[in-house]
Amino acid sequence: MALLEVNNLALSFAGLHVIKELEFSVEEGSIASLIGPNGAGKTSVFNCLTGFYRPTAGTIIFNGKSIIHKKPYKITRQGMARTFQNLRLFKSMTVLENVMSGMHCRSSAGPIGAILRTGAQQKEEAEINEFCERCLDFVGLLAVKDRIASNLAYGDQRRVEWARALATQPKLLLLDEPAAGLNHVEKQQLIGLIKRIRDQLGITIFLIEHDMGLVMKVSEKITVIDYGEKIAQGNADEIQNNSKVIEAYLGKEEDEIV
Amino acid sequence: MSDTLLEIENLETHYGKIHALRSISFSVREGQIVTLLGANGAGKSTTLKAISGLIRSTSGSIRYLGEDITRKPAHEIVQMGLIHVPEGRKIFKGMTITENLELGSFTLDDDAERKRRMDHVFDIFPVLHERKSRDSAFLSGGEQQMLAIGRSMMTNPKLLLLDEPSMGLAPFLVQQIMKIVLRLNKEGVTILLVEQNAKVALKLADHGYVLETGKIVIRGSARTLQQDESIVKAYLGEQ
Amino acid sequence: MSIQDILLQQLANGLILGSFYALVALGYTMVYGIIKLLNFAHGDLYMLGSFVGFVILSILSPYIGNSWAGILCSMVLSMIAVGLFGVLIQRIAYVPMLSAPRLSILITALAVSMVLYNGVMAFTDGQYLAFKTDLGFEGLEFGNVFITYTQMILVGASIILMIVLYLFVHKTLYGKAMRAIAIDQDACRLMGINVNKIIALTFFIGTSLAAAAGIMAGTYYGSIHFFMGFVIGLKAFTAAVIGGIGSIPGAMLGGLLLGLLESFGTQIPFIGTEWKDVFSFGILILLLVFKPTGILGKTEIERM
Amino acid sequence: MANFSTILSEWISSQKNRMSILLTLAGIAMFLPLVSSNYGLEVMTNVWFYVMLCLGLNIVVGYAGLLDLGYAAFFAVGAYTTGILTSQFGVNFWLTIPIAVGCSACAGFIIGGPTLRLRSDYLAIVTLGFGEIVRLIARNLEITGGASGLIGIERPSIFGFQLNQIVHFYYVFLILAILACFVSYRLQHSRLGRAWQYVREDEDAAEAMGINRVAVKLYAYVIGAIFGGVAGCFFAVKMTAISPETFMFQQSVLILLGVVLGGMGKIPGVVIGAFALVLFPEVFRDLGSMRMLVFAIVMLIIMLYRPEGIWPAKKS
Amino acid sequence: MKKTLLLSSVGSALTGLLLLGQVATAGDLKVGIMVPTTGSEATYGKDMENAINLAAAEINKAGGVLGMNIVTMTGDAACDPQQATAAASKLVSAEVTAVVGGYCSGATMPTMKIYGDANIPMVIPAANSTKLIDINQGNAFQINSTGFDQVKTAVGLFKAKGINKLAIIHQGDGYSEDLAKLTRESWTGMGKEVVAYEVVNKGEQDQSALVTRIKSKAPDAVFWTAYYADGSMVIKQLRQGGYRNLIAVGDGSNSPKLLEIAGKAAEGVYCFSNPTVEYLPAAKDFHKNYKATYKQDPDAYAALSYDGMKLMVDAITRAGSTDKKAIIKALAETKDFTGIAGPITFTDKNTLARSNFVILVAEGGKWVLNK
Repeated sequence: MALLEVNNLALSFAGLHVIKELEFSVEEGSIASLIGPNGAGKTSVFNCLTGFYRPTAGTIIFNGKSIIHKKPYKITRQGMARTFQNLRLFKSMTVLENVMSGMHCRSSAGPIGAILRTGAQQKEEAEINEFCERCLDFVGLLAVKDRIASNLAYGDQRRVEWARALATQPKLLLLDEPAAGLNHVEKQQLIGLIKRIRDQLGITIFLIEHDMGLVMKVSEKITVIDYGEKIAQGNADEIQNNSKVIEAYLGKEEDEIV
Repeated sequence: MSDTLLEIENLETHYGKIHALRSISFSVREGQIVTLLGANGAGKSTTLKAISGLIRSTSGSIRYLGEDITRKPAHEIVQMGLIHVPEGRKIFKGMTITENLELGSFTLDDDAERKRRMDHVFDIFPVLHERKSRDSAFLSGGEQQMLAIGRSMMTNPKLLLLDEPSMGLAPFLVQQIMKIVLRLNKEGVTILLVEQNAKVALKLADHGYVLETGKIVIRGSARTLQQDESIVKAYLGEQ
Repeated sequence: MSIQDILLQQLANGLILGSFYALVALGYTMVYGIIKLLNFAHGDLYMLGSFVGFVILSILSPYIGNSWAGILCSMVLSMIAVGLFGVLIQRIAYVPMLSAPRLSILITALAVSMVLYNGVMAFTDGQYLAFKTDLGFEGLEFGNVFITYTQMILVGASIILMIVLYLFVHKTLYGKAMRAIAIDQDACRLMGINVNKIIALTFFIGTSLAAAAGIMAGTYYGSIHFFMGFVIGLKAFTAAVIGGIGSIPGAMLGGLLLGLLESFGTQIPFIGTEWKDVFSFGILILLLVFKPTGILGKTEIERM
Repeated sequence: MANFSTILSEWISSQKNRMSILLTLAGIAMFLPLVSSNYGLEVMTNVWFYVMLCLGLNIVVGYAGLLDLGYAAFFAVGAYTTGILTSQFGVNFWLTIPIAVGCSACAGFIIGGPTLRLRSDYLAIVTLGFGEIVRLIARNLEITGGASGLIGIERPSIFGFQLNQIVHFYYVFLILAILACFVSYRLQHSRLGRAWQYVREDEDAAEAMGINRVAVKLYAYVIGAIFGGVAGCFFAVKMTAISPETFMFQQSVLILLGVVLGGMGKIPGVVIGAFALVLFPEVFRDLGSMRMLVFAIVMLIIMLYRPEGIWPAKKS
Repeated sequence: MKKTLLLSSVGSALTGLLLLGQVATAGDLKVGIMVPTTGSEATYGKDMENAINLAAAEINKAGGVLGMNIVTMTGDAACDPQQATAAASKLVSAEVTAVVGGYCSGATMPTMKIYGDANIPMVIPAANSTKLIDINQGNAFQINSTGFDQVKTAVGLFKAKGINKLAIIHQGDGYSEDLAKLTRESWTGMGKEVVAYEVVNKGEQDQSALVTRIKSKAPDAVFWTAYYADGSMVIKQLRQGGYRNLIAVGDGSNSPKLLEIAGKAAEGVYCFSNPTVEYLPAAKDFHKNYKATYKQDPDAYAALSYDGMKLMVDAITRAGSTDKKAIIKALAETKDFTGIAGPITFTDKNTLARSNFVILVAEGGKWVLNK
């Protein structure tokens, strides 16, 4: 069954068509990727899915419900979490506090509870703490939970973002260029982590990535877009040998130029 | 043979915690087209920004026309004829095409010369001439790229750094832009080209360098690189 | 006076007042446009302008008199002096703050404002000084609408200054560079533009416009005082925001609109002048709620 | 200066040191009336009063990162609610507090609601306008006593003991200030407090984490307004007379100054800011008409040397 | 080292602040001055402070009071209730024997409780909102005629001039609104018409819209109840805008500055005022000395402030001691004290028994007594 189904999606800014009639789906329990050359509109697709952009047309069905034109926080509450291309951590807060942001939508204490420290509030805080520590443990950062996030190494900061997304208890995790800025070792760990999230936590994963090596290794299904349009879909082998894809990435032979 | 115009040695830069460039060294000789290739995030744009003075490099040196320009502010480097056409064009939206071009010749005091250069730009890009008093925000992607290149020509450049001029452009436009790059080169402008479109870039270039995670991993003449299987790998990953 | 006459006279009043607001609002908006700073000291530079003009005029008047020639001379001199002072403030107080949090630089601007008016207060012992000129009340009557020559000349002067500014910003290379910096500083560097120099120039122009308005106000209203910049500073800020802060035509439009709002605001049936400001602030808030970037402000990409 | 601040931040980062400082300070505050002149008490009462106002504004500005140039409006709503109800309707002072809380919360909601779409600079002018509107309404209405304001507001009694001397108000405002610190602290270290910080640091990321930024910001406005409102109630009975002049734009600026000067978002910082706000002009009182100039210059220097405020930032 | 230095200097400053004791020798008599010397009202406050200090200097030169030298201490009320209460407390803590001062009614009111509780004799030269009377604890004496007296004088003039339609403008502060309200009540009570009742925001320079509104109501007279600073601009613009009928201003506008700023426009303007220095023979010397000392003309409340200090010293002399109760008693018993601004005798509410109000008119750039 498809967890996410996108039909006929279109987006334009000031007459510029960023996404055109895009269609794809992500199966529950799978690891899927969206790739395409620079400026192809991949992050725009993510922004449409998560409610940050307002698509001009189309439908997005997530977990059986339409989420189009819903506010981002509501979409997250329905079980779709994301990471950002450029790290978007809460820089001056500790690692644990960062991760706690994910639990916000799964908890409910208000100001009165906070001031009086009611039993319910304390219990909830303990639960938040406990779950977030588990998330941090899962990505291997429990030891640094009290450090200020921006003081961590870059690769660790990436993993904080992951833990934060996991703390929202998602069904679907959208990863926007998870390997950007990582070194070789970190990339290898990343591949392991992606697989563990799917296998151990049962969370479906949909990612955008430029590092083709990584994409080819983890993805079960790859969708390729260029100029906001889908040009190919399939598994790693099919994509790597698709002439349209090669052309999009390496360019056409332009004999007339010289 | 021609002289070395630009020489970069052991260039290192950091963005906060990210080590963006690791010991980059290469040189560009007068009259050449040199291309930097590589996947996204490999450090191509960073290299250009370091050369044009938009970002400070941590260590290493950049020599241009025999002078060390590593610590020079960007606006002074421009006056030496080294012009950077940045990624995403960065034209002045909200201003007309003519105004954009005039700003290109900001350092010039001679009005007649400005007029002459602008005519030259309009000669190369007739489409800009047609819309010269229109707000540049309403130009198409290709026209914006033309404007960005045209604007840089107003400075009468010796060395042009072009950052992904074909990005987001339809194939026939890519072709048109590349023709212009060639024409500029023939007119005597040395070009350092960062491109996504590897095949096209290598067709134009004399030399090429492939970057991966901030390092130069492959270097050679365009001809040899064209045959090199590892280029495909750099873009599409290991099979 | 018939209703028609009243409305016409109020229209004239509003336009005259509005052109003043616009002149001061221009400086606000230029500085904001280029470095995103709400320069709360702008009104105090207006005040400073009138004081410097006053001093210069009292030195010059034995030679060239207290009339238009004297006023014009002292206006130009004080525009230069206060303009340079504005650049100095920018160098001392704002440049070191550019990387600080937005609110800190706002507070710095407020502190600069306090230093300026408290400084002038200490200097003048808090006195109201009479700005003596030889200008009369003569004027022209258009039907029942009466406008003095002084008003005409002052409005004329502010229109001329605005036209000069408009031409400068749109026709000269430096003016274009100013607009370009507001759009993209990095791209400007790549054009060989010395961004810091242009920012200083912007401060100079914005400040000297405020100084010009200050002297005009001094000569027209006849008195100057260390606190005179406060109200006009708030009004100019409001005008700049109504028009869309950062936009030069917006500031002019906003100034005129605020002037008209205020003059017609005194004329609303059934409520008195005491509600005038409630009325104009109310309109301002409504306007911003429905058009969050002001009339001519740029709208950002539609987001949810 | 830098050296001093590192020593200070190292020293206070130890839990033990911090507790002992707090206890010492509390002790000094408690026993101050034994040694201080009435003038000292008057000034210190003012300090506690500004501590409460600054902490209230800190919730909006420091925690949620929203600019507010009209905070005096909330303070005015509280003061006038108490003033009108006690002097014109004979309501018991203590009963007016919950009503004032309700009114100022409403005011917070009214200003918060429509302004949430605005960017910070536009927010500045809208909140400023709102503050002016509240002041002008107070000036123009009959019930608020017009421009002269309300006089003869009765001083309250508690269990038959009438609060009348400055010493009494010193303790009242001290308790209020401690309460404000306590509530601020609890809020800061709660789910809501964290949400404010998320929204302040990165609105988009916060929203992607499932945080309803509109609701979170509204909470900040409303709670901040309540702080101001309660402070206003007690201000009214302490002064026994209130007039619109107290709630001018400069008052809002002063409170904001206290918040930023001390260090936004940090409770000890804000408290220091409030101290500086009240004490500097008093220390310079003997300079006569130069005192505000000196005060302004001192502030400017502090901002230039410590743009993030006097209190050192959290380090790790 | 640096740290301890900083801490100790801050500490000593604070200790000084809290424990405060002004150094004064045994032979000194401390008198507090409470006026705004900073903020938007500093103009008026500085003027009052000058006049009071001038009086003190003259007294000291003549041998002081009861053999003691007068030492004045200024508390800046800043026209702000909070600042004013701090200033008042400081004066009380510094153990002043008496206080002369009070300009802004709004800021003066909360301080009256502080002085009242400390039982300090107070002479208020300027603040005269009718509301001050209600909260007076018996220690404070107003030597500026109250609004009631002024309204009587004003209405008298309007009636004599055959005015029917009156326009009243105030400035949105306690003093001028109070005067405006009382005038309106009195005028409409006589069956006449108030065609315009307007307010001008302090510091707003352009009044053309207001002028148009007032002109459209065609009043026979305009009464400006607030201060000269904004008043001079209102008058100037009324005349510029073509308003030709009578203009009158209240005592807050009695200043040569008004004539200086408004220039020709002020010709023929009436002013209700306490007798002032311009024509009182007794005030001639004061005017001369003031100008010699401070290089400027004395303003609206200078003469009254000067009288306030002189009256206080007179009361202390009559009391024969610095006992506060005795001074208050002596103040209450004041009978026809001859101040430069007119004789002073108090009612049982500590206000002036006999209004000293006179009507001045601007002629040839000077205020002269209206005949």
